Amino acid sequence: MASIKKPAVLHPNLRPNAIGLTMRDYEGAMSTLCAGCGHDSVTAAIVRAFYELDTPPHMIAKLSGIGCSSKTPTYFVSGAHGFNSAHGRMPAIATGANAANRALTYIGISGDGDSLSIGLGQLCHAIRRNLNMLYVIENNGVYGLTKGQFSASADVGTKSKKGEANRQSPIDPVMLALTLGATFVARSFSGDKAQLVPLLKAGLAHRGFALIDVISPCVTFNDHEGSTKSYLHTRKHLLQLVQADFVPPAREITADYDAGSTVNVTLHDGSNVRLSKVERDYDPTDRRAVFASLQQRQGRGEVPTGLLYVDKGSGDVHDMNGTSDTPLAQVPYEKLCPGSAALDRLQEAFR
Amino acid sequence: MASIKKPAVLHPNLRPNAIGLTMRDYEGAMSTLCAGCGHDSVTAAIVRAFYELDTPPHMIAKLSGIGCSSKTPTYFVSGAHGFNSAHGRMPAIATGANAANRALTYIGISGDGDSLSIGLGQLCHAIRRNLNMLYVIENNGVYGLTKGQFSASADVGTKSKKGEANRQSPIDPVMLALTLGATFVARSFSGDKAQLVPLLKAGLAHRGFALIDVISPCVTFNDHEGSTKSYLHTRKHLLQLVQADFVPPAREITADYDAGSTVNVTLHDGSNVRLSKVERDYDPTDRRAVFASLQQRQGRGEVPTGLLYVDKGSGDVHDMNGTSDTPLAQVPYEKLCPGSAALDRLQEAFR
Amino acid sequence: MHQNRVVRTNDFALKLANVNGTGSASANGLMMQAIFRMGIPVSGKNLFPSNIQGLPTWYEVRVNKHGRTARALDYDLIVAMNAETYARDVKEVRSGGYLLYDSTWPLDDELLARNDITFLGVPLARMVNEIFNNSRERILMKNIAYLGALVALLDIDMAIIDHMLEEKFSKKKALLESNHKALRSGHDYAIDNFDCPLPFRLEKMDATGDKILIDGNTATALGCVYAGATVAAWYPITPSTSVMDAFKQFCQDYRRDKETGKNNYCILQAEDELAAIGMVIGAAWNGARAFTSTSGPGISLMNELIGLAYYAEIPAVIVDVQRTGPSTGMPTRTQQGDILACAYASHGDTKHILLFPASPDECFELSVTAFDLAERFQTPVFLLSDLDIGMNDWVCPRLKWDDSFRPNRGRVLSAAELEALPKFFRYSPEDADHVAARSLPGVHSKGAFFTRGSGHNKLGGYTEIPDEYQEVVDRLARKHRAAAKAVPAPVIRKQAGATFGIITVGGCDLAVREAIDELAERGVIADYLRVRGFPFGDDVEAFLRSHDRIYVVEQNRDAQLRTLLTMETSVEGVKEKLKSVLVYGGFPLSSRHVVDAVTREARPGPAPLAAAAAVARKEG
Amino acid sequence: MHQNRVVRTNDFALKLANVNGTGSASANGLMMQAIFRMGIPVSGKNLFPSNIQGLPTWYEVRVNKHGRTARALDYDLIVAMNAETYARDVKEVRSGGYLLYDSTWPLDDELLARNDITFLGVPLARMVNEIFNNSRERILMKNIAYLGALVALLDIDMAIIDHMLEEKFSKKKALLESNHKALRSGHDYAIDNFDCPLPFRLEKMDATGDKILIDGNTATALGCVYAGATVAAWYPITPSTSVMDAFKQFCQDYRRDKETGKNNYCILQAEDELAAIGMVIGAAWNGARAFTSTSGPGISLMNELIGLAYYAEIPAVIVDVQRTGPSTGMPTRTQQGDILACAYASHGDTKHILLFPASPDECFELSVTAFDLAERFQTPVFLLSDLDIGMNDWVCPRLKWDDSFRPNRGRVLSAAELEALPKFFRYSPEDADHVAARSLPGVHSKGAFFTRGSGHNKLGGYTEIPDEYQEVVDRLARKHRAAAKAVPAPVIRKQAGATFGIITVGGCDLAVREAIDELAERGVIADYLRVRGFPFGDDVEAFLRSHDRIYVVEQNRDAQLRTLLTMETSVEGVKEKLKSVLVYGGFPLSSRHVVDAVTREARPGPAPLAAAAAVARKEG
Ligand SMILES: Cc1ncc(C[n+]2csc(CCOP(=O)(O)OP(=O)(O)O)c2C)c(N)n1
Ligand SMILES: Cc1ncc(C[n+]2csc(CCOP(=O)(O)OP(=O)(O)O)c2C)c(N)n1
Ligand code: SF4
Ligand code: SF4
Ligand SMILES: [Mg+2]
Ligand SMILES: [Mg+2]
Repeated sequence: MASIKKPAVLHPNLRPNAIGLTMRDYEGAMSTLCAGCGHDSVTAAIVRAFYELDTPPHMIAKLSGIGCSSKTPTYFVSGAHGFNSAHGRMPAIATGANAANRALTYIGISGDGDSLSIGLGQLCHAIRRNLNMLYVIENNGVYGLTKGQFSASADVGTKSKKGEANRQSPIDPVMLALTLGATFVARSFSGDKAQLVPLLKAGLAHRGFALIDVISPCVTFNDHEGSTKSYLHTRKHLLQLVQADFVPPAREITADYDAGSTVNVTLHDGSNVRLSKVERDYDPTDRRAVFASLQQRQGRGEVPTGLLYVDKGSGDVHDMNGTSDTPLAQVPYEKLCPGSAALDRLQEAFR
Repeated sequence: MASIKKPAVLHPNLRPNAIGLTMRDYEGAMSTLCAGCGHDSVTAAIVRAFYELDTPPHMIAKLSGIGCSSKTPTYFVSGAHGFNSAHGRMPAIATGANAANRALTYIGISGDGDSLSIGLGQLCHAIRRNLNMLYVIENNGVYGLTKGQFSASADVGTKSKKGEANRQSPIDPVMLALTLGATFVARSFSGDKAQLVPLLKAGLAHRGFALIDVISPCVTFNDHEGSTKSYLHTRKHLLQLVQADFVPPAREITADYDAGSTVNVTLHDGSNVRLSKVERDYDPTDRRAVFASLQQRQGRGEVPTGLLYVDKGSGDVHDMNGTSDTPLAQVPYEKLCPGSAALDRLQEAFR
Repeated sequence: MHQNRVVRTNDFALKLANVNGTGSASANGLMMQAIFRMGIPVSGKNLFPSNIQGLPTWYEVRVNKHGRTARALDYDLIVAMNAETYARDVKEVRSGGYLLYDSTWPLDDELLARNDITFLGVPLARMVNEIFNNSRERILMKNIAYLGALVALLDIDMAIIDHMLEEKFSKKKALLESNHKALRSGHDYAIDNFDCPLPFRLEKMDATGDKILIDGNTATALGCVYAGATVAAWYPITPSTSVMDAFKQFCQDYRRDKETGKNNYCILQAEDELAAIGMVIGAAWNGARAFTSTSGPGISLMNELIGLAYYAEIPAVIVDVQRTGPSTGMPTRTQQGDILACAYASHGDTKHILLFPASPDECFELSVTAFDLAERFQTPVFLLSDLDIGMNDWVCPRLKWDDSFRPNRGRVLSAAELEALPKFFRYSPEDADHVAARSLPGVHSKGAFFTRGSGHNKLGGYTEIPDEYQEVVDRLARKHRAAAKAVPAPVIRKQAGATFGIITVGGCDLAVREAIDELAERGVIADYLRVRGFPFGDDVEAFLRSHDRIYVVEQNRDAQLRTLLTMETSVEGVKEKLKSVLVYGGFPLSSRHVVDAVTREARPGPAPLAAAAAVARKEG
Repeated sequence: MHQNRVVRTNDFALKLANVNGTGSASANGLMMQAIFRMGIPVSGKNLFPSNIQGLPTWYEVRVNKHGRTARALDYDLIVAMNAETYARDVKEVRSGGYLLYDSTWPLDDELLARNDITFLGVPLARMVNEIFNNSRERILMKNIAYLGALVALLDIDMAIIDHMLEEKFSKKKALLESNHKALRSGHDYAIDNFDCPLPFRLEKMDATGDKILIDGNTATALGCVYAGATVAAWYPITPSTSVMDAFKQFCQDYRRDKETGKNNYCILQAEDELAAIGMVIGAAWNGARAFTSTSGPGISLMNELIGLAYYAEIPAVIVDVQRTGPSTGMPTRTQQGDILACAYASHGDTKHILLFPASPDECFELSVTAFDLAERFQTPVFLLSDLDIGMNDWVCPRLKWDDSFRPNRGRVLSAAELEALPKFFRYSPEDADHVAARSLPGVHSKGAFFTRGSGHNKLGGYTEIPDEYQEVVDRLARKHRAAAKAVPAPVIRKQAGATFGIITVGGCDLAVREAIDELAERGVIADYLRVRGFPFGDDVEAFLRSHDRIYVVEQNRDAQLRTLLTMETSVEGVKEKLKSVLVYGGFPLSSRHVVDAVTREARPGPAPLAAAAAVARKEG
């Protein structure tokens, strides 16, 4: 009887990681997305990233809004707490969650509709707060779940399935994030797992807001000829500007490399991101330079990918707030209640 | 008995303009803002701009959100229709109004709270649509009407009246607009009427979304020492990058000028904006160059003002939509209703 | 229980269990349309998942010569094309019924273990694999193949199907070819292997000649076009999206100026629902007829600005195609759960006008009414449709249009009228409806007015003075009450000897009317009233007064219509009179739910039907 | 009507008419505090505009030895410092009363044209201009000067004022100096020119020794601190802003870790209310006690996510300091207009828990309760305060705290409990409250759960199956009903021989109790009930049952509490029993409104008071 089965996320090997878990332990429920949906590849990359980072599943909080992309947290790390919230509201919910427990690793999955239309304001303000989380936009240029309307990331001139051309200028999450002072900005492609996995790991290790804009084609509504978010078009125009290698804290950086073409960034947790640049003059730590270079390339219709900008300097919400190291949700009540004596003293001021 | 009276907006002369109206005809109700509030100066500049543009008051639609700044439409052009709407929602309401009647001149007045916090998403999307309106942000770095909380435009390190320093990175409406593809981006200062008036006129004449970020100090909650939005601080760091002169359609551009330091932009209605640049190499029509230059200067703590970027090329909402020239609100019903015959024909398809 | 020895024509129900994204929808729709063209009353209900591809989806078809086409709850035939739900589907075949399945691979016996039904195995996969090579085509054509079998089993008019295929694929000969092949193979297999047709079958009649097949969202869009709406603002959301899809299509067909080629409409895809309603308010403020379409979550997001439109008295038409709440709920399931959320939308004291269509033809009619009421009363008006009405094809009477119709734009002052006025005041003087005249921007500077959602007096000026504030909000309350005379009258069906009443709303109509007939057949006589508008008018009050026991049938958990009827009418003891029948599982209402609930209570009367009771437990 | 020949001590009302932004607030507050310190029951109501500087503002002080300090409607003395409102203010002095004005410039006669009141001219401007040079100082000190005059006219204890000034300006000697000068000059002028004190005057008593002077928002903030709230998210809005200002202050004082200097709290100024409630939900989902404070417009914007918290069963505390709606309405005026908007917030079938404090001390008490209920029932809880309670200083009993209090965190599974479970299911098994245990992120992977606002079954899995969906929403309905036993009991005051009942809520308390006393003095005996929580418990039902006629006194136009009482109780004929007394002009309730409304109807009983009737027309 007809029924399109999709393979559960692949697990090439069952070798346990440092905490004794296999890749399978990082998988989730079977995907209910369309066969060939870019989002499923992102899911697979996320599974591998967590597996390789040896993250204890229950220390992961995975959040999303609403959309096909926002469904994907169901498909990875079933051992983690998840929150499939409301359309465009994930950034605020993640902010509150993070405020309550700074000890967890936060990953948010969103779509271009969820993040750039209804959720744009919240995304921008989460960036401003430098909320400590990895924020992945599975960007397909359309509203998949509502069947193919243009999203705000649709390029001028890109064609809908019906052949209509979009005329409004797109919102580019990468440029937007750079303008708003984001501290970790990357772009990738669901079809390029080799690039995506280390980016995800770096983004998870980064303290602060890490944004990864992943071009993730919608095979059902936006993979046709004339779409600038199709597999074909993306492959053709994609250009890896900076190749990121993630080196976990323990491991030390061996092998000498060409200083001019490589930058090493040490993150708060001691891990290192080694950035090999395609162009010598591209400096992923100089916001202004990055801006100029990206504008130029995108002006030429290129799709620059990689870890485009990183700044490990600035503090996150908790640094700004001076929050105690113990997660607020775990501070014992005794420490929170000033008690009756204090209340009596205080009330002298109310006379 | 005590009662702080504020002078009605000044009207130096009562000379009638081309349509026989005096400056007084462009005034509004008496301001109820604090004496010395920057917003009142912006109001005065708006009165003069409309007066000099000879705009028939009833052809003006003035809209706003909620805030002290959003109260100001009451204080100019009482002969115009006004809409003091809801907090952060003016862009959407202006979009609908404009869709219904493209023949009016639209001016929206907002504040940094109204536009950059609750209204950020709507502002960004109005820019994307290149909605044909002049959008003025009376930017004082605080929520005035709610008594002085930091707004999203507060600079890092700026101090509240209580002496607290802001730690979140600001949202700069100018940079944001440039990133989103805005077609007219300017910054000015409520204290610089000479600069503000021509900017307002150019913005009103521009077809598309014209954003003017006006630093407009809040004397009651953000004009103290340590505030980067105070009169003092703004005067000290303000730097006029491009001086704009507005030349109405009729009048012809006489007087030769140094081509290198001056650019002339002819707007859709045939009026001209003549931009005299402080720096020869600054090109207000080259988005990328503008970006680079502004980032550099603002990095140095300067506050560049003037008509920073203009692009008269791209079409507005109606161009994209191919809307009829007759305002939709005025298209006779006969033209809108397909009638019974068409309905009968159509229903053959429903069998 | 039906006798299935005897032949039953034009009176049966079937259910097709498929996997979504496999093209079954078009095959199933084709069948339903064919039956419609055979002149037989029919309904088709698409029970689809909130997903694009790969999850279970069902299509229910009910054929009934008397036009009783509300959802049926037991099925004479089930076409089981989905392995995942097969076990569940088999159970739903009524005893004595049939199950059609793909016999390409042998089924394990326990899946065939029902000896009270007949299994019809058709090797669909094998058949299409023999005919077609392309795998996508094989998937699609399998649906046409079972359709072929059904043509034979149910006596569907093959000529009609052929004709429809030709219409559909006139430009795609190859596809037409494939469809024919698949159709025949299924048909021939059935003829050769089963004794066709089955005891329940179709037979041409002419009950649909004056009817059309249309979904509510399309009809709503058409109504908006005919009402003269020029500005539409929306944000996509199931199940309302097709309202705008259709509106756009119709505008492209009817609203492009012949001479100039320019568009006499503007559709704005907003960034969210807060923006969508804002755009509608802005456009209406400026004199255009404007509307938005959304569903529950959108209504929640529009709350603040709905209050602005209410208080500043700006017309706005809001189409709410209801789905199952709360929160995201079940986006592809139906419900009537937004009644209170709409009636009292926004903080503070607010009350709105609601319209309740029961069918696509009423969607057309009432969407036109919505604009007239919104402009006449200068206030938001909600058109409360739902997923069942909005997204399913219904057989309805042809839509009629009176070319002499002219929209009621309400009290709007012209330039001349403004010129003539000594001075214009926005909120006075009021007319019999307690409405004051408004002026539009750009018309005359004497009409200049500063609209605000903050405190204002009857002259339109800003105020913080209690009695000035009250004078205005008190008028708003009177204005809302005045609308009771203007909203569409309820549909009332009285019966001699009725001992009680049943009140319902919207899409419950067919099922409730069927229930009333069934009850009558059992000697339980009820009067019927279906509300079509809020605030409630005199005839609703009269009906409440003239019955001591009234069942309120609605599709939500909290008896929202009952609350409205209780609080917003002045009938002595109304609360005690009203008993609720609530069905809110997400599938359309069936007469069984009502019959059972009533018979369970209504004395004197027969005992509840076991089946119905079971059903009620399961779904009611 | 008062006899003003005889001396009246500790029983009068005065009103000060000022211009906002001139520093009058602190002078007026000082006076109120002084009276409080004299041991005399007093209330001060600040009636300020939605503006920062230059518009009319009033401050009303009522002194009453019996503690009847609800708003008074006629004034023994008015201090008219605002030219703009002078004409209006003069009218409000009760016949036989006094008016104090600035006689620096002669007033035109028609402004003095009332021969039934006494005009007290004090050349305030001239006096301060003689003493001070700086213009700002002149403006400020004028307020202190009239305060000086009042000290003499009303017999305010000068020593107390002196003491307060010293407290206030201990660090600003110069300012202290100026204040003393201004105070004396006003005082001495009054002594020299009028026969002080006036017939109505103050006299020390000891009715406030065990009391404090506090506003509701400060008390609410304090309650949140004591409840153990660690995360607060908000967006500024009048009149709720001071809740967060106070919470921040208290946290800085009590929540900074002694050793580490780190903060045991996190206050997030959100970008808007949609984000604020989202942050609260996220924090609560993660196990923190979290809350937001807002007002009407914010509630509207929170609608969608409130439904998410309701359906996904996440605790959330929402403080709604109500202001006058609809829309922006009158931001600095009070009302009780969000009762229904909160009770049924969000689309679909939803119902929430509401708490109604009547005074600052109850704000403290009930804000603690709010967190316990939110966590016990895993759902949003609204604390419905209002501008009058929240922003005015009230005399209330000292706040008490029981150090043995431990928060009720509801059913939350520990790592050990999770470890012991065979398998964790989020929505079953349910306890007597119909609540299931939740697990928190980061505790144990066995507790891992995927929270969603979409359809789910009792195990927590995604579902679109009707009966699975219903099983969960039906439990939610039962859960809400179960909360009736848990919300704070109503306050009931019965009287022998009562012929009817009065039910009220929140800030109406004082005025209604005063009205009941006044009515009793007229032989009209009523029982009293004040609801403190929704859903309603047995004692509310019992009260409804045991009275045939009940007045529901509330501050909104649409009788929102009456609607809740009607629909959410099971009392026979409840709707017909309930009659409304509605006062919603934006100023706090006065006993007159109630006495008049009741006497107008209540038979037997005396005729309505003319004055009251007038008042009711003007404000009621
Ligand atoms: C408030 C609200 N409005 C609208 C919707 C309908 N809706 C669901 S998903 C979606 C857009 C999804 O687009 P995107 O975020 O790009 O995700 P994708 O499906 O493309 O991966 C919309 C509009 C909703 N769920 N909630
Ligand atoms: C939905 C909503 N939330 C909050 C408020 C309260 N509010 C009124 S004005 C304002 C901020 C105004 O700041 P800004 O836009 O910068 O204007 P300014 O007063 O500084 O000129 C806020 C938060 C509101 N009116 N509506
Ligand atoms: S519709 Fe598009 S985005 Fe959604 S699952 Fe299918 S392919 Fe993916
Ligand atoms: S508070 Fe600030 S912004 Fe508002 S009116 Fe006064 S000075 Fe202007
Ligand atoms: Mg998308
Ligand atoms: Mg501001």
